Amino acid sequence: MEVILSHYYDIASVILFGIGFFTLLLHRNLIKKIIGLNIMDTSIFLFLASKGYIFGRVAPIVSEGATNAELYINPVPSGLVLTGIVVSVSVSAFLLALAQRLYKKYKTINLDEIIVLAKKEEE
Amino acid sequence: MMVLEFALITFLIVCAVAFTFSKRLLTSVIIFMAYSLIMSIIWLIMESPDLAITEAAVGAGVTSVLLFLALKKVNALKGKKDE
Amino acid sequence: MPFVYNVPFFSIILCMVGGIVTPFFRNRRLTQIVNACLVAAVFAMSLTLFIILLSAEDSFTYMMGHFPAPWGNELRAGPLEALMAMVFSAIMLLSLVGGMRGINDDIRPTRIPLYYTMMNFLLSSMLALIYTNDMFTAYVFIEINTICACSIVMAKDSGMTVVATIRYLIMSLLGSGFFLFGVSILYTITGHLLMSNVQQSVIALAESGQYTVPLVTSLGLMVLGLAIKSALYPFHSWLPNAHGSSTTASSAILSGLVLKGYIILLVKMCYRVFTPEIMASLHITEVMFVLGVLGMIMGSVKALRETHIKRMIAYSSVAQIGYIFMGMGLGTTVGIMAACFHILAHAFTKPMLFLSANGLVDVSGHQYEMKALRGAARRDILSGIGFTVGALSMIGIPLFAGFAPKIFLGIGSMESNFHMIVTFLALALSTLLNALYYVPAVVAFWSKPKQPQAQVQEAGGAVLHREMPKRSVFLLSSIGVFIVLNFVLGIAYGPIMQMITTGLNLLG
Amino acid sequence: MSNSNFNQDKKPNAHSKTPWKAFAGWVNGEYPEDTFEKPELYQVPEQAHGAHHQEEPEQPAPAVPEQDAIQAGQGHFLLKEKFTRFYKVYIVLSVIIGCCVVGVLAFAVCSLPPYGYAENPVNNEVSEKYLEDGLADTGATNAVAGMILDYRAFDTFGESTVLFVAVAAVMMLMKRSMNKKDEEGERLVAHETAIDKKDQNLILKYGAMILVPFIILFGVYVILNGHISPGGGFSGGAMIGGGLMLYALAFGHEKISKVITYRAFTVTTGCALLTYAGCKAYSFYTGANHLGGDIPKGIAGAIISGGFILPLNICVGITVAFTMYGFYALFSKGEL
Repeated sequence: MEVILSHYYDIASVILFGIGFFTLLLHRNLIKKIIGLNIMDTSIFLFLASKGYIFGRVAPIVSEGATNAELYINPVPSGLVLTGIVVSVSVSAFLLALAQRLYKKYKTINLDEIIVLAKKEEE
Repeated sequence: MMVLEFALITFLIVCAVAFTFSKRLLTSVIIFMAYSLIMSIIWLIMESPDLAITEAAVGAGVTSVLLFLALKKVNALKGKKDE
Repeated sequence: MPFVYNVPFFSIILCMVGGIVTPFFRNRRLTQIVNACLVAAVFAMSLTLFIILLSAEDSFTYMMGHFPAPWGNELRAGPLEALMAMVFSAIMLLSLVGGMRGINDDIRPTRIPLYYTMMNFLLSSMLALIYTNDMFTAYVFIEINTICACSIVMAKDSGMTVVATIRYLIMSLLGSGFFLFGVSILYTITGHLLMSNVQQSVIALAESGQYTVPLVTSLGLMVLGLAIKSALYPFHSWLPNAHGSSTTASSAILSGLVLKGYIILLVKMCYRVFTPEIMASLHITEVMFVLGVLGMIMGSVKALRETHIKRMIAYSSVAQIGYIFMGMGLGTTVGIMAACFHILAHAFTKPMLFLSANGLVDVSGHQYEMKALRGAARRDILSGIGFTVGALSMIGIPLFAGFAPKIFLGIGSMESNFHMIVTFLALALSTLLNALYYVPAVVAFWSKPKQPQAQVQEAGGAVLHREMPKRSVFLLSSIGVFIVLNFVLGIAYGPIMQMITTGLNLLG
Repeated sequence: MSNSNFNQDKKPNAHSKTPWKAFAGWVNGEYPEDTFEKPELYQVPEQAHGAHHQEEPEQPAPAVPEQDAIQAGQGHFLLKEKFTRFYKVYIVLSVIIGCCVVGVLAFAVCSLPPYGYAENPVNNEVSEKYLEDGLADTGATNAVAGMILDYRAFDTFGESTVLFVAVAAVMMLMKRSMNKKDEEGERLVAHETAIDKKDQNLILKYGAMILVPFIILFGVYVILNGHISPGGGFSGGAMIGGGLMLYALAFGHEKISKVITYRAFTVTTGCALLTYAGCKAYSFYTGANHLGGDIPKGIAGAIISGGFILPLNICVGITVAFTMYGFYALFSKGEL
C-alpha cells in the first residue's frame, strides 16, 4: 500500500502502457491501433514527466534574483517530454496517412483483411 | 491536492479502458481528446506548464483533427458501428 | 583541437542540410548528382577521420554547443565509429548508384526528390546513431531513422509495399516505445543521459546492489526495443515483406545498413553505458545468445521454404542478424569483435545479393519466382557472378567475407563449454542450411534452361529479347566494386580484425 | 477481427449484467434493457446488426465502386477460412507476452525512487546547473526553453527534423500525381467542394471569424514569449497551425491555398529549418572549437533577450505551424 501511495504515477503509467500495448497488439482496426500507440506514448511521457516533480516547488520560470535551485522543479524531464510529444504527433500523422492510403486501395481498415487482400492481389 | 490527482488518474484510466471497448471510431477519437486534456491538466498540476500547453495544443487539438480527417476519409463518421 | 575532429559533426549536419534542400530541386538528374556528391563527401571525410584516428589510436568527444560533459549534448568518435561511418556511406553510395535504374523505374517522378530527401536523412540519422554519446539523442534519431526507413519502403507504390510499410512502422514504433521507456527508467535511477556519466552511476549502482530490478528492466527494455527494430528472430515478422517488396536500392540499404545502425548503437551501449561484465552479470547476454541461435536456424529454415528470390534473401538477413546477436551474447570480447566483423561482412554482402538479384530478375522478364530465373546468370554474367560470390560468402566459404566471422565466433565461444558446444552445433547447422538454399539457387541460375520449358521460354523469350534491357553501367560497376570489396574482406581479415580490436578497446 | 469475435461472444449473454459489461455498453451508447418497455423491439435490430456485423458500414455512393465492395467481402471470407486458428494462437501469445511485460514493468517501477522527493537521483548537479546558471548562460527566464534550445539543442534540432521528415513522408504518400489522373480522388474533392459551397454553416463561419485571429495572435504571443514564459516554438506553432486549420475548415481551401502553395510551403519550411541549422551549426562549431562566439544575452526578462533562443523559437514555430497545416491540407484534399 505504501509503495502504491509513493508510486501512483508510475503505476498509472504502467497500466496505461499496458492498455496501449494491448490495443496495439490485439485490435485489428488501424485507427484504433494508432490511438493505442498514442496512448502508449503518452503513458511513457507521463512516467517521465512525473520524475521531474518535487513537492512544494514551482515551475522552472526563473525570476531575477531567485536563481536558487531549491525553489524550482527539475526542468530536464519536461524538456525531454516536449521533444517526445512532437515526435509522437508526427509519427501518428504518418500512420494515419498510411491508413488512408490503404483504405483508398482496399476499402477497409482492418489490417488482417488488408493483408489477405494484398497477398491475393500479388498472386 | 492528492485527491484531485487520484481522481484525474482514475479518469485517465477510465478513458483508456473506455477507448478500448468503444465500437465506434468516432467515440474513440472523442475519448482520446478527453484523455489528452486530462493529461494536460495532470501536467499542469505537476508544475510543467510547457508540457500542458503543448499537449493541449498538439494532443487534443492537432492530433484529434487529423484523426477526424482520417475518419472522414475512411467513411467512419456515419453508421452505428465501425468494426 | 585538430580540425579533423569536426568531421562527425560536419557529416551529420551536411546530410541534414542536404535533406532539407533536396525537395527544392525539380530536376531529377540534379537531385541524384547532388545526393551522390553528398554521400561521397561524407565517405571521404569519414575515411580521413578513420585513418587519422587509427594511426594515432585516439578517440575524442565533441561538445555540441558551449557546455561541457553532463550539461550539453556530445558526440563521440573513435576508430570503430569512423570505420562504421565510412562503410555505411560507401555502401549507401554503391547501393544508390547500383539501384538507380530501379529507382527511376519503380518510383513516380514526382516522388524522386522526396526519396532522396529520405535517403539523406536516413544517412544522417544513422551517422548520429553511430556517433552519439547521449541516450536521448539516440532516441530522437531512432525515430528519424524509423520514419525514413518506412518511407523508402513505401516509395514504390504498390499495395504490398504500403501494407509492408504499415506493419514495419507499427513494429518499429513499438520498439522505440520500449527503448524510450528503458531510457526513462535508466534516467530515473542514474539522473544522467550522457553515456559516460550514466556508466559511472551504473557501475556504482551495480557495486552497491541498489536498484537492481529497475536496472535489469531498463536494459531489457532497451535491448528488446533495439532487437525488434533490428529483426531478431521472434520479432522478425515485418522484415520479409518490407525488404522483399520494396525497390532494389531500398532493400539493399534496409538490409545492409538500417538494421546494423541499431546494432551498432547496442554495441556502443554495451561498452559505453553498461560494461560487458555488468551485461553478463544481469544475464541479458544469455537471452541474446539464445535468441541469436534461434534466429540463425529459424531464419534459414524459413528461407529454405521461400521461392520468391528477394524474400529468400530477406529471410537470410534474419539468420545473419542471429549470428550478430549470438556473437554479442557470448559475452566475450572476441565474440563482440566477431559480431562487429559480421556487421561489416553482411553489410558488404547483402546489398550485393539484392543488386545482383535485381540484375537477374531484369533479364528474366521481371519475374521473381525461382523457376522463372533458371538460366538467368547466363544472360547477365556479372550479376550471376555477383550472386554466386554473395551466396558463397553467406555460406561461409574461405576467401569470402562471411568466412572470418564464423571462425572468430568459434574462438569467442571457447571460454565456456556450454557456449562452445551450442555455438559449434549452431554454426554447423546454420552453414548447412545456408548451403541448402543458396547452392540450388546458384546452380539453377547457371544451368541451361530446361528443354520442356522451351515453349514457355519462347513465349516469354520473345518478350525477353525485345525488352532485353540495356546493361546499366552503374549496376555493373557497383556489383564489380562489391565483389572486389568482398574478396578484400575475406582475404585481409587479419588487419581488419586488428582495426576492430583497436576500436573496441578505445570504446570502453 | 479479434475484437469482433469477443463482441460476438458477449452479445448473447448481455442479459447477465456485470458492472463491466454495463460499462462497456455505456461506452457504446447502449441503453440498459429494463428502461425499455418493449425490449424485443429494440433487440431485433440490435441482434440483426450483431449478426451482420461483418458487413461493411454503409458507404456513400461515389467512394465505393461495386467491385471493391465485393473484394472486401471476399477478404472477410478468406480470413474466416484460413486465419482463424492462427489468430487464436496469436491472441493467446500476445496476451501472455503483454501480461509478462506489464507485470515486469509494474514490479520494476515499484522499486524506483518515490514520487516527488528532492533526494531522488534525478535531481543532481545537472538540473541544478540548468536552474542556477541558466539565466547567466542562456539568458532565458524559462529554464525549459533554455535547456532544450541551448544546452541540449541537438535533440531539439533532431525533433524539428522529425516533423519535416514526417511531412515529407506524408507528402510522398498523399500528394496526387500530376501525370497520372487520379479520377476518384478528384471526384471526391469536387464533391466535397460542392458540399462546402452549398453548406452555409453560419455558426462555424462566424465562430471562426471571431476565433481565428485570436488563436493565431495567441500563438504568436506564445512563440515570442517562449524564453520568458511557458510555451515556445512547438506549442505556439501548433496553435497557429490549429488556427489555420480552423480557417480552412470554415472558409474552404481556395483562399488559403492561394497563399500557401506547395512551393511556398517547401521554401518557407526549408528556410526556417536552414536558419535553425545555420544558427545551431554556428554555436556548435564555435562551442566545440572554443572560439568564443557568444552572442549578447540581453536583459533577462525582456523580449529581445536570450541570444539565439528567440530566433530559434520563431524558426521552430514557423516549421511547426506550416507542418501542421500541411498535414491537414494533405489529409483533406491531397495537395497543398
